[in-house]
Parts: sequence; structure tokens; C-alpha cells
Amino acid sequence: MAASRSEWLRSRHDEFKRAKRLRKRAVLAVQGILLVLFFTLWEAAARLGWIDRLLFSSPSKVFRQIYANMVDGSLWHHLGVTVGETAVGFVLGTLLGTLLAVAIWWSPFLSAVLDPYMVVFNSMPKVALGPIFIVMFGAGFTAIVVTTLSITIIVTTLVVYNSFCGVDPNLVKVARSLGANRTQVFFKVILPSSFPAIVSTLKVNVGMSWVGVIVGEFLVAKSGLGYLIIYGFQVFNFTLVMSSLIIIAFVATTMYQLVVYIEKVLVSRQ
Amino acid sequence: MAASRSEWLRSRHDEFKRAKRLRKRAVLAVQGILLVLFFTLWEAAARLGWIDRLLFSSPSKVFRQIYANMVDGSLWHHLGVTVGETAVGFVLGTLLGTLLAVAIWWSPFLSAVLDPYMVVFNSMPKVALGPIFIVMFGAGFTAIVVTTLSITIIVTTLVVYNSFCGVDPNLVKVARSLGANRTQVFFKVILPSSFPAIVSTLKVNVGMSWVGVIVGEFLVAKSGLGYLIIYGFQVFNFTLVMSSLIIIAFVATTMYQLVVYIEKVLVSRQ
Amino acid sequence: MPPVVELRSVTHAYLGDREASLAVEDLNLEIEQGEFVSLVGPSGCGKTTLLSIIAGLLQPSRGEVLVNGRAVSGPSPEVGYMLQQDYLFPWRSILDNATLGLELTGRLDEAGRRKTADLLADMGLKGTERSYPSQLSGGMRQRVALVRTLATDPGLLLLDEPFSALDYQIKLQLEDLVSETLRQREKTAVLVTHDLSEAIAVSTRVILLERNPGRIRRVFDIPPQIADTPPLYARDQPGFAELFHTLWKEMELAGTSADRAGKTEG
Amino acid sequence: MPPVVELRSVTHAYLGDREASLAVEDLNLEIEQGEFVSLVGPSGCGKTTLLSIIAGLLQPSRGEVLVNGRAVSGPSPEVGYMLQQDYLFPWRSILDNATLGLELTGRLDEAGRRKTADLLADMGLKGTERSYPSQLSGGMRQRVALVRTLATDPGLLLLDEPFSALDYQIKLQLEDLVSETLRQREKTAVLVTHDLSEAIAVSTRVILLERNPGRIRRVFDIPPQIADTPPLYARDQPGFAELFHTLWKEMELAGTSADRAGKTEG
Amino acid sequence: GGKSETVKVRVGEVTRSVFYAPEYVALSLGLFKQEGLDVELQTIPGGDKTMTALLSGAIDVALVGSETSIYVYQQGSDDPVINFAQLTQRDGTFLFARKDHPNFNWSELKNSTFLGQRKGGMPQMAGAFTLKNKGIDTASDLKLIQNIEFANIASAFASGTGDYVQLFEPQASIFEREGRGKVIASFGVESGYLPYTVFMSKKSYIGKNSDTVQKFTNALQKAQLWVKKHSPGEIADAVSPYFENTDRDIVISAIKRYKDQDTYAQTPVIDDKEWNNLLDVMDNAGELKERVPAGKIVNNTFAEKAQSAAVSGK
Ligand SMILES: Nc1ncnc2c1ncn2[C@@H]1O[C@H](COP(=O)(O)OP(=O)(O)OP(=O)(O)O)[C@@H](O)[C@H]1O
Ligand SMILES: Nc1ncnc2c1ncn2[C@@H]1O[C@H](COP(=O)(O)OP(=O)(O)OP(=O)(O)O)[C@@H](O)[C@H]1O
Ligand SMILES: [Mg+2]
Ligand SMILES: [Mg+2]
Repeated sequence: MAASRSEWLRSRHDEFKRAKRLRKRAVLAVQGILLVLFFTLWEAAARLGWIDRLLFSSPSKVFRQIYANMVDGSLWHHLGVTVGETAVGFVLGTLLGTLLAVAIWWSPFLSAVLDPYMVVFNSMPKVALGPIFIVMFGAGFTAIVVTTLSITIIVTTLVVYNSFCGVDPNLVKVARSLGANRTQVFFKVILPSSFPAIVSTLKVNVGMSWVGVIVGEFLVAKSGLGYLIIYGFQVFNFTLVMSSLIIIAFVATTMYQLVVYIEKVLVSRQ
Repeated sequence: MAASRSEWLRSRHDEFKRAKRLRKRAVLAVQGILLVLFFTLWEAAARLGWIDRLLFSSPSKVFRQIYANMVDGSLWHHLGVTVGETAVGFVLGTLLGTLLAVAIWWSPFLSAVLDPYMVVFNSMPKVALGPIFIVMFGAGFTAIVVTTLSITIIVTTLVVYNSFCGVDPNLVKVARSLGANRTQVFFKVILPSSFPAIVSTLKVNVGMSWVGVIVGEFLVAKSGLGYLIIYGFQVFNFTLVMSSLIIIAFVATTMYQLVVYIEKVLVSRQ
Repeated sequence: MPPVVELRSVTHAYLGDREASLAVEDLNLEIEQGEFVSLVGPSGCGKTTLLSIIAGLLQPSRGEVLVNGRAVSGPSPEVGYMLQQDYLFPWRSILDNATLGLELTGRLDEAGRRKTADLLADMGLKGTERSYPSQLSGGMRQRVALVRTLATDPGLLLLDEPFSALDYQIKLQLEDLVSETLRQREKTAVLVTHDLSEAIAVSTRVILLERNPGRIRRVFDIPPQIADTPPLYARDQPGFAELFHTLWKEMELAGTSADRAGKTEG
Repeated sequence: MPPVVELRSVTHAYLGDREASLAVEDLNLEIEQGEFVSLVGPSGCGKTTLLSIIAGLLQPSRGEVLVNGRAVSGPSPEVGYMLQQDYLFPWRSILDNATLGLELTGRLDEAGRRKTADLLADMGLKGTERSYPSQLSGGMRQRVALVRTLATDPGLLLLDEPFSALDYQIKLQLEDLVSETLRQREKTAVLVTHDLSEAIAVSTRVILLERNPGRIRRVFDIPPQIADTPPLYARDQPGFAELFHTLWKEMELAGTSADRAGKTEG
Repeated sequence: GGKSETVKVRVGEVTRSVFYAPEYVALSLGLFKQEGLDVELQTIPGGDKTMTALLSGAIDVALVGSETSIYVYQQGSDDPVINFAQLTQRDGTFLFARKDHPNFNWSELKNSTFLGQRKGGMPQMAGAFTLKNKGIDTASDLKLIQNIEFANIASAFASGTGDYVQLFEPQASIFEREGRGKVIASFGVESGYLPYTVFMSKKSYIGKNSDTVQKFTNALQKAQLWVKKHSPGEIADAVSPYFENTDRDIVISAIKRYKDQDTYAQTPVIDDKEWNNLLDVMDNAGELKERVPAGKIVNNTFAEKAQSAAVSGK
């Protein structure tokens, strides 16, 4: 009886895990199909003249371009530059944004004071601030990273701070009654409790950092994917623009999967 | 005894309310001081030559410019155009972003499938998509609004969806056991429970919409504050650029206060 | 007429990423119209799990569940389920929390609102209608949750420790109120409690579960002289003390005979 | 030696935007080292409020609070406070939840972890150390919360209905365990309960509050023959039934004499 | 090159275009290096940003439309920007029509939709100047669209906006090859000689680095003569490292068109006639507050020295 019971349990459990795996595969399959569909449609539309071939290029051209750039090595250079900038911008943006959120969580007065200023800063078109960044940070790496930060920090701060505020006050009460000081309350309650929100901000930030870096490279750049895009516009080579966009999409997805992986590791370690 | 007790209670309550009012005033005062300090420093720096007067202009010049534009009426025209676009972009962005969040909340499968695509779309530099927007939506109002949407929607979706997922499942259980269908669960539990998160998204979106509209106006515009900025850059009149930025800051703050006010009304109505 | 509740060899295992654990095993049960059944058993023996299954909030891993002769596929407004914790909606006032069920089933009118307010007053919550959950004490919140369940007037009531946070007086008063109301309207009820005297005083039948995994250990039919007496007086009926004692002994055995067979790691 | 707890005309009003409401009024109380005091009273009379004030989580509107002769300005690790609901951290395993206090005070080592695991086992939670709160039943979670409070070994224990979600057997067992442990280590304890017999069985003194606003109605000193007997047997001591009856009657009066004077709209 | 070490010069160009072919020739033929200069070229899109980079010291020399130096001067600056070497002497845009107009007459533009460049920039001003000279009133005679950003004008035209468009190279050549229409006139030819794109630097920089500026100008002069003497094909090969992703025949076609209409200045000198024409063009566009005398922000000494050195060196 006990044996058959545990056998049944195990079979149930296996079934459950199988169903989970199946679902995951189904998701991947649908994603793949969508991707293939997208490229097929694009190619067909370009070939059949539904869309302007000059402006939209076509997947075959785009992939030929990417392949050529990979072979001649120029891709790696531009990619390396941009990925480096994005990584720095992403890490710094997330870190500083979270730190700012911590600061205003720490001091509700500061939070009340800064609130409208943050919104105002957030509503400044960063592209228009370009000259200011150039003046303050020169025409290079720093200016690009600062542009990225200007795009990611406030959003990070607002989202993370909001999740800090959403933590059940009773959990804080428990920790305080067990002798936690404000630092401990933060690290033992607020932070782990808002962990999901922070991770989802990370996911948003991956995207935002790319936008920031590309915009930054539009402002000042000698190399990088943003430079390639601007250059593509200047020499009216939209295949170059599209292939840069595709590469951005690809690398951003990779970075995103990395974040997802880190999330998994962190969660399982908890 | 009862009289003195209720008197004491009332005095306590009045004290409490007074303290709250005082705090609010203190916040406003500090905000005001910061503002004045900022402008004073800016003016001083410009006059004493610490910063480049050409690139940074100076508050006195900027306000003279704003005053002049107010008097000759040109300000109102540009302002009206941009505010109109921003309002449309903001409302649509928030609405569509929330709707998308609802859709993927409704179908976890959809959510799993779309997840990476949203990140990829979010990481596309919208400025580089300019040609696509212009080709698809013409060179006018629609293209500007679409640019705005492309900037706000995904962030809205991700933040709102995340807050949907953060709702205590036990509250959902209660509603379901009381006979709620999925629609009702959504409207009676999920939505009110994520209300604070949605409002905080609104606050972020006010800013993002401004960015979106200005970027849109950079791409295609005959008028509007974004046009003024671009024009100011073209003719190297940074006073015009700065005054446009100041006006944006001012109007964005006003819009933000409107959102705060709406939030208050909604909360008190609950 | 079919039984109001019918469980046919119901088994439930909780499935997690790391393990599966058996909470209820091979349970058979029939509850007739008008019965008031109490579920007792050691903490963690599966009482809440069982209620969730009957309420349609949980699909059992194996076996059939029928309510009013129909297979259960999800929650239905005929069944009122009061969860073990109050889970009031913090953004709703007390009255709005209590009328939630009426609102969800589209039956909320002035009369319904008034009736619910009366019910709140019956439970000693007069004057709190416009307060918010965070302003109430634990016991007050529990009573609001009870009113919320009763307000929709469901035919079958599933109550998970509805009186646990209450002081003795209010508890007795409410036991009386609830059991009288149900009796009059011929409702059926399943009550989870850890207070054995409460179980005997209010029910027509007491089901004792044992744990790991949850199974019926013994069923006690309450003699009519106790079952038909209002709970407040039932405790003084002859035979009450004996029954209490038997139940007590049996419960002690159920608690200690626990093994942890119902788990599989993998 | 100063009393462990000393309240001097403590009054507390909850302040909201719309109104202020009085929860506790003009309360004086002294608790000596080694005492085990029970607070009983109708639901909503201010018991939880009082514990929160002693724990330093709430600043009283008026009056002084001293613990070990020092004015209370905030929570201190000398005071262990078990809240009325479990509030376990969902992201921590059961053992990690239970050792939270040790971790926060920097005393978490292998020995501490082992001792806490033993405490969990004593409470019938062996084998759940690596589970997560959502996988436990209500009563199991309550016990984890109790272990969490006991694990840091505080000199003063404030327990808000620690046994309310437990079945009778476990409840008696834990009453015994807790009161024995405290007695041996000469700890002081304040227990909130709505179970009058529990109050009499475990304490040296029972304080009955009345409500609106919360004030001491009467104090019962438990005769030594009951107070010194382990709770499990205290209930059979002579004088228990009489005391229970007196307390019961008084409680009934406390519950009904409620007025709602303690509110002001504004 | 002397015995002294090479001097680093940071140059910012406003855009990457075959319009600036002599610059790339100087770079790829190593003419700057011969002069002992290590030129680091960076594209900083947008005249405002290039100028900002120059003013803030992020770059030493800017290649940008000379109108920006006038704007800076108009705003009043303690350290004005000085034009010291001219690169292009004509506007670089063409009138491009969807249909070929074998015997084009400017009056055919009337009642059409004209997709122009953005307001305030040199292309727009040159365009307006030309239209006015051709007797066309932009307010009443045609529907003028000038709200589209520089990089997107071609896209807008390609997607069907406008009957005529004002295009730079290589867009014009690409569109012709793709059969999207024909170049039917040149704004560069019609608006005459003017200092269109010029190397400029801050007065303070020139003061401190006159030697470097002279070398820079010398190299440029050599490149300009080289361009004058070589065929579009040869020029295209020389500049090819800077146009890796553009078809060679497009580059050739664009260079040929610019070369044929004498767009590339043959000497770096900005003469008064050109300068006054520029002021006329800007005045016509309403962007000029006062006529800025050439002496204020043009310094031809380096250019003249380079020119005479090149002539004597021949
Ligand atoms: N979501 C879950 N995942 C995994 N295990 C669970 C889950 N919920 C409950 N369990 C386990 O199932 C068993 C029965 O739980 P249940 O909540 O039904 O007990 P209960 O009889 O209601 O106990 P109590 O009287 O303490 O409320 C317990 O061992 C518990 O640990
Ligand atoms: N945060 C709060 N804001 C306003 N009023 C409150 C708040 N907390 C408690 N109250 C009120 O104060 C009174 C005392 O509450 P308290 O929680 O101390 O009661 P209690 O004796 O613990 O009751 P129970 O036995 O039901 O837990 C109640 O009337 C309650 O409504
Ligand atoms: Mg339970
Ligand atoms: Mg309480």
C-alpha cells in the first residue's frame, strides 16, 4: 500500500514536471514560429513589393550584410564597443537607480521633496540634453554612459521605490520586534520582498540601456552599433540600419536571458 | 470626564492634522528653496563665466525669451500643439499599455510567449525607427503620437503586469469563492489592488510621454516645443532651447500634479 | 434528492518543483441537506485542503467531488467558503467588504446592503461599517469575514475556523447565531474547528481526520438531544461530557499516530 | 529591582485623517520579574494595542512605558513579541524564518540553528525545516511564528493569541512547553488570549480589560495551587472552576458594558 | 613632417558624406600625417552638437556649415569660432522629381508639393534663396513641407510624400538608380558660390596652435588639388575606407555630380564674394540679425599661405 502510494505520488510528480516542460517547449515553439513568420513575411513583402525595398531592406540582404561584417571582423569591433557601453550603463543605472530608491525610502522627507523633480527630470527629452552632456562629459564614452543613465535611473528609482513602499508593513513590524535596525529591515525585509519587482525592473532596464546607449552613440561616437545606424542613415544604406537593429535585438535578448538566468540562480539560492 | 476626554481626543487629532500640514509646508518650502537656489546658481555661474553663456544661456535671458514669446503669442501656439500631442500620447499609452498588461495577465501563455519580444521591442532605439513610423503613419500628428506610444507602452505594460502578478493570491481566492468570474476577479481584486502601482506608472508615463512627443517632434514637426528646440539648435540659439526645456519642465509638473490630484480623488472615492 | 456534498475516494497531492506531498488520501464522504458537519483533526491533517476541494478552489488529484449531485469544476455562488484567515480587501470599507459577494453576483441593492449592515451589527460590529480593515482588531476582522460569507445566503457553508480569534462570549453568541440561522433556513454546513466542544455543540456529525495523509479516522454522530439543542445549552446536555471525552481520546491517538509517509522527494 | 514592565497612565488614540479613536485609556500596570500575566477582554478592547506599546512598536499618545526600569523608545531584543497573525516571510524557509531573530541580532551560529530546529521539532514541525510558509497549514505557521519569538530567548515575552489556530491537544502541549520553559528560565510573559481557562491555567495573574476605551476592569490573582501547577493539570485543581466562573461572569459584563464614547469625528 | 613628434588633432565632422570627399582623401592618402599631424576624425551628427563639442573643447577642429559660426557670433561669444579653411563652396542638394522633366523650367514647381529641408539649416536657406530667385513664392505658389528631420527626408519622399524633394547625395544617385525619379536641377549651381562647409576652430585654439592649423590647412590644400586632378573613380577608391557600406558606383556617381558642378573648393580660401553671398542667402531666410563682416570670423591667412605654398611647390 505504502509502496504503491509513493509510486503513484512519484508518477504524479513526474507528470507534473513533464507538463511543465511541455509547456515550456510549447512557448518556445510558438516564439520560434512567430519569428520565422515575421522574417518570412518581411522577405515576401520586400520581394513582392508590398513594402519599399529601399527603406525596409529585406531579411536576405540584412543577413548577408551581417554575415559579411562578421567575416571581415568589423561587426565584432562595433558590437564590442556597444555591448561594453550597454553593460556599464545597465549595471550603473540599475545600481544607482536602486541606491536612489533606497535613499528616498530611507528618508520619506527626501522622497516628498524629490518626487516632482524626478518627474521633471524624467520628462526632459534626453536627446535635447545632448549638448549639455557633451559639454560636461566630453565627446566619448562618458557622455554615452551618462546619456544611458539619464534614461534608466529615474524609471528604475520610481519602480523600485514603489515596490519598497508596497511591502507588507507587518513583515517590517516582525523584523523590528526581533531587534532589526533600519539597515536590517532594509536588507532582510524590504529588499527580498521587492526582489521580484527589482528583477522585473532589470528586465526593463536591459531594454532602456540599449536605447540609452544607441541614443548616446547618435550624439557622439566613432564606433558602435548606434554609430552604424547613424552612418547608415547618412549614406542611405538601410540594410545597414536594419542589420544593426537586428543585431541589437539579438544581443538584447541574450542579455535579457542572462538576467533571467541570474534571477533563477538568485531565487533558487534563497 | 467624557467631555474632557473627547476634548483631548479632538485636540490630539487637530495636532496630528496640524503636524501633517506643517510637514507638507516644509516639503514645499524645501522644494522652493531648491528651485530658487538652482536658478540663482545658474544665473551666477553664467554671469561669472563659470559656465559657457552661449551653451547654457542664463535664467534672465531664458525668462526674457519666455516672456517675449508669451507676449507675441507664439508660445501658446507651440505649447498647445505639444500639450495636445502629449495628452493624447499619455492617455493612449497608459490605456494601451494597461490593456496589453491585462491581456497577458489573462493568458499566461501569451505572457510567456510575448515576454522576450517585449524586451526586444523596448530595446529598439525609437529614433532609429523614425523612417518606419514616417512611412507607416505619414509625416505628422500620427507619427508623433506613435513615437510616443512606442516609448511608453512597453514600460507601462511591464510595470503594470508585474503589479498584477504581485497581488496576494488569497484575495483572488476569496473573490473566486464568492462567485467572481475572471472578469470580476480582475476588476474587483487585481485592478484595485494594483492601483497604487498603476498610478505610479502614470507618474512615470507623464515624463515618458513628454520625451516621446519631443522625440517625435524632432522627427517631424512644423510646430511645438520639440520643433522650437530643434530650431533653436539649428540656429544655435540655446536660449530658445533652454526656455523650451523650462516650459516643458513647468507643464510636465503641472500634468504630474493633475495626475496626483486624480489619484487623490480616486482614492478618496474608494 | 442527492446529498449536498459527495466525495468519492478523493486524494490530493500538492505538487511542487522539488517534491510532491500527499495531503488527503482516499476520502469518502456524504453530507445530506440540513446537516451540520464538523471536521476536526490535528493541525496539518488536511482540513483546509478538503474545504478548498469542496469549494472548487482546488482540483483533487484523484476522485470525484459532487455538490448537489453535480460534479464540481470551480467555485459556485451556492457554496459559501470562509477562509482560515480573514483576507479582507484593504481598500474597501468594512461594509463594502461584507457586501462583496452580493456585488459579485449582481444582487447588491439597498435591501441587501441594509441586511448586511444588520448582520454586522448582530456580530457586534455596529459603527465600523465605514472603517477600513487596518483599523480593526483581529477578532473584528474575523467577524467581518464571517459576515462576508453569510451575506450571500449560500446553500452550503464551508467555515474554516470562523471563531478562532474571538473571545469566549462572542464565540458562543456567534455559534448560536450561526447555527440557529442555518437550522432555520435548512442550510448545510461544514465547519473546521480545533475546539472539540464547539464541534460537538454545533454539529449533527463530527468527522475526525488523522494525518499524513489526511484520512477519516472516525465519524461521530451527535445524539439528537445535543444536536437539536442550541450550542449555548448543548454543552450542558447529558452525554456531552462523555462524547467530549471519547472524541478527545480519539483525537489524541490521531495526533500521535502520525507518520510522514506522504512525501516523495524527487 | 524595578518591575519588568511598568505602564503609567498610558493612553493611546489612533489618529486617522478623518477621525481619532481611543483604544486604551489611562492604564496603569506593573509586572514583576517571573510573572506570567494574561490579558483577556472582549474583542477590540485594546489588547493588541497594549502589547504593541510595551513592545515599543507603538508610541502611546500619553503616559509612560518602562521595561526593566528604562523608558521604552523602540523595540529591543530583550522583548520578544509574537504578533496576532503569523506574518512569516514567504521567501524564507521555515528554519530560516525561525532563526530570523538570531540572525538579526548577530547570534546565528550552528548551535543556534540546531537549537531552533529542536524547538521546531518540539512543536511537532520536524521535517518542515526546508519547506516554505505557503506549504504549511495555518496551525503549522502559527507554531513557526511562536518558535521565531522563542528562539532569541528574550527576557520578556509578549504573546498575542499564540495558540488560537491549534487543535486542543497541541495547544495543551504547547501551553505546557512554553510555561515550563519560561518558569525554569525565570522569564516574564504577557499572554493575550480569549480562552479563559487557558488564561487561568498558565498565568500567575489575569487582567481583564473592558472596552471603549480599553481600561482595566479587574485583576485576578491566581491562587498558588493553580499557578504553580503545569497548565495541563491546573485545570483539574480545586478552585479552578470557581475562578473560571467568576472570570466568565465578569467578562460577560465587560463585553456588554461597551459604549462607543471613544471616538470623535472631525 | 619635421623631427618633432606628431601632433594630435581631434576633428569633428557634422556628417559622413561624399560631399566632404577631399577630407577623406587627405586622411586616406596620409596627407595629414605627412604634415606631422595625427588627425582623429569623429562624426558628431548635427551642426549644433558639432559646434557644442568644439566650444566645450571636446574637439579641436569642426567641419560644419559656416552658418553655425555666424549663429554663434550672433549670440555673442568671448571666444568666437573662426573659419579658416573652406571645404565645399556650393550647396550640396539637388532638386529631385518623381518624373523626368527633359526641359525643366522652375515655374513647373508651381502648385506642386515640395519636400524641403528643415528650417534654419543651410540647405533650407539655399533652397529658399534659389526658389526666390526663380520667382517662386514659397508661401503661395507651392505646398512646402519642411517639417521632416534631415535623415528622414528621403524616407518620406520614398513613401510617397511630395512631388519634388530637395536631396543630398548619395540619396539622389540611389533614387535615380532605383528608378524613383530624376535629378532635374542643382540648388548648388543655382545658389552660387558660398562657404558651405568649412573647417573652423576657436580663436583661442588658433592663437595657441597656429602651427598646427597651418599644417592642417596645407594638407587640406593638397587634398583639394589631388581631387581636382583625379577622376571620380580614383577619388572613390581613395575614400572607400570611409564608405565601406556604400556601393562604389553610387559613390562615383555622387562624386562626379559634385565635381562637375565645382562643389569641392580648390583652395581653402574664403573670399569676400562668397562670404557676402552666404550673408545674402541667410538674410533672405530671415536668420541674420546683422551682416557679419568677414574679418570678424574668417581668417584666411592660413589658407592663403597654403595656397601659395602649393602653387610654388608645384
Ligand atoms: N500549497 C501547499 N503546498 C504544499 N503543501 C501544502 C500546501 N498547503 C498545505 N500543504 C500541506 O498539506 C497538509 C495539509 O494542510 P492543510 O492546510 O489542509 O491542514 P489543516 O488541516 O487545515 O491544518 P490547520 O489546522 O493547521 O489549519 C499539511 O501537511 C501542509 O503542510
Ligand atoms: N491602526 C488602527 N487604526 C485605527 N484604529 C485601530 C487600529 N488598530 C486598532 N484599532 C482600534 O483600536 C481598538 C483596539 O484594537 P486592538 O487590536 O488593540 O484590539 P484587541 O483587543 O487586540 O482585539 P482582538 O481580540 O479582536 O484582537 C479597536 O476598536 C480597533 O478598531
Ligand atoms: Mg487549516
Ligand atoms: Mg488583537
